[in-house]
Amino acid sequence: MQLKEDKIGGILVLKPLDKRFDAHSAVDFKARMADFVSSGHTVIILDLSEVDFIDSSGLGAIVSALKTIGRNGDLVLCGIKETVMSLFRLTRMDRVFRIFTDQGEATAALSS
Amino acid sequence: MQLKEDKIGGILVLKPLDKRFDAHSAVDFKARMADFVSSGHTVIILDLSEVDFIDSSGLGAIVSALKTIGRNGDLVLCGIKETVMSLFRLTRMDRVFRIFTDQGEATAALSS
Amino acid sequence: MSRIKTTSSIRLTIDSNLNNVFLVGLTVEAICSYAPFKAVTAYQVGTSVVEAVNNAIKHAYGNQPGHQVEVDILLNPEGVRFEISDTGRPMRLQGSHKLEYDPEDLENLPEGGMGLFIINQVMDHVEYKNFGDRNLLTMGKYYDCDPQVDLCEGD
Amino acid sequence: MSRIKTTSSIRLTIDSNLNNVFLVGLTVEAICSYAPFKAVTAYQVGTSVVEAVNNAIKHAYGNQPGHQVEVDILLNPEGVRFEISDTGRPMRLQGSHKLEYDPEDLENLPEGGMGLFIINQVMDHVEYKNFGDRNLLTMGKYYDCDPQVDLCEGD
Ligand SMILES: Nc1ncnc2c1ncn2[C@@H]1O[C@H](COP(=O)(O)OP(=O)(O)O)[C@@H](O)[C@H]1O
Ligand SMILES: Nc1ncnc2c1ncn2[C@@H]1O[C@H](COP(=O)(O)OP(=O)(O)O)[C@@H](O)[C@H]1O
Repeated sequence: MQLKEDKIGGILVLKPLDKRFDAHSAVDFKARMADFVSSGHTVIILDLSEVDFIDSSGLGAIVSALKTIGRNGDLVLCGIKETVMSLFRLTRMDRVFRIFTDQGEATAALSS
Repeated sequence: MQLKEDKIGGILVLKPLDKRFDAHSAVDFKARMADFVSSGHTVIILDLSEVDFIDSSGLGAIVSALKTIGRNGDLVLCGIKETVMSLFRLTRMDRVFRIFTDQGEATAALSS
Repeated sequence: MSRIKTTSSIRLTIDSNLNNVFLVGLTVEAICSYAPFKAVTAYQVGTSVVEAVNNAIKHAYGNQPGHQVEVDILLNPEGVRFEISDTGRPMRLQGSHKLEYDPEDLENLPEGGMGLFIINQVMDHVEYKNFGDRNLLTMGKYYDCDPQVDLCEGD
Repeated sequence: MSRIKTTSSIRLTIDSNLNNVFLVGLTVEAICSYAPFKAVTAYQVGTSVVEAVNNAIKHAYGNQPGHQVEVDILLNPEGVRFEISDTGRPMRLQGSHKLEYDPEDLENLPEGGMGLFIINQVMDHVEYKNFGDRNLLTMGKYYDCDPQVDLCEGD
């Protein structure tokens, strides 16, 4: 999975560039996220604005990242398209994650 | 093939409502057009604005209608989407038919 | 606008590799977007088929490539029907497919076990059967959009 | 944006009935729209495959239902490849596939014979072969859009 990385202050912004976040890309994503966390990044914005599709494995990989970060960090989401959001709602994952419209909103919330 | 029929003065306006104008729908279209012509409709606007796809059989069926109408009538096209238009260009059918942006333009041209 | 008047059908076959599954997803989404489904429904039906194919690869074939997963798609006048089949290990039939968890309880959030839940939530009809060496999952969904009346976003 | 890094593949199978061909068209268009093709190219590649499948049904099978047409789609890092096969009558090989006519000469406008011309215009590679009782049309098209550089309308 191709991930665009940006740093805004102490915040790591990650944007998956693949349109489909599925069981195939989830394996790689999980490993990459574990690497980021173990190298000290514990406040992460995941920008899903390029993602057209997510399945339960994709959702599971994001949950896995949240658990890896644990209670001493933060993982928030932004840029979720309406169709993708419908799967967050169906599985109630919209209540697990803090979800923002875009990177600007997410950064503001994490910096305040 | 579902065809929406309208009469504007002496002009018959036909709009195929199926998104795909292909070998399957072409057979039916050809027969319907022959019926219209034999019942005296010789000035026809074919509005393709609902059509997302056309193949060579669809093109052939429109050519067949043009021949059936012959030199004593008129068959003009309008509302062709860009992708569909690319096939008209590829087969040079854009030089065979008079093509207008919409029904308004086509009606104006036929009435003048 | 698209009125489905007769039945048409197509079979998709892929090798049991997660790398191929998105091709099934793209296909089902495209066909369901053509059919009179709302845009979100077309998307979720596509997701359900992807979940079913993922399951066949992961569980029936234990992630081993070299086996076939078949998806028969039948577009009927009233809805779409999928028949997903594999020749791998049959599924042990479980009762209901619930997804119950506390969104606040970080440690116990589900990382898996959501596929069958999604399928059962989205589809109108789900049936799993084992025939000798073949497992068959049948799923159906009725159209939820009347193009004669509604503005179907999927169109 | 979509970069194809590994090869993935899917097989489509339909019964030889013109009523099923649009399902192949929708599938190929969706897959080519995902791949780094320009929107018009994705559309025309879809049309080419539809023409090839129509030909198999009309000419190889003489419009008789009950036979299979198979379309193998291979999405490679540099382009897409289609293998369309039937078990009907082989095609008599013709020379070039020209489409020459006078747009002003109403009586002699072509109503058919445009399918192979379209295929040859659109695809980068076209090859027809007969293997015993199977006919195989192979067609390939290189991606024409670099999402790292271009704004791909198809995306
Ligand atoms: N096609 C299948 N063949 C065999 N077992 C299956 C199949 N689908 C599901 N299962 C079983 O049901 C369980 C729940 O499946 P699912 O809800 O899709 O979640 P997940 O695949 O993430 O475990 C799986 O872990 C597996 O044990
Ligand atoms: N798959 C095929 N099997 C047998 N004959 C074919 C096949 N494809 C094309 N042909 C032959 O080539 C001719 C030209 O095909 P084409 O350009 O697609 O136009 P059309 O199908 O409208 O005749 C057909 O009329 C047919 O005789």
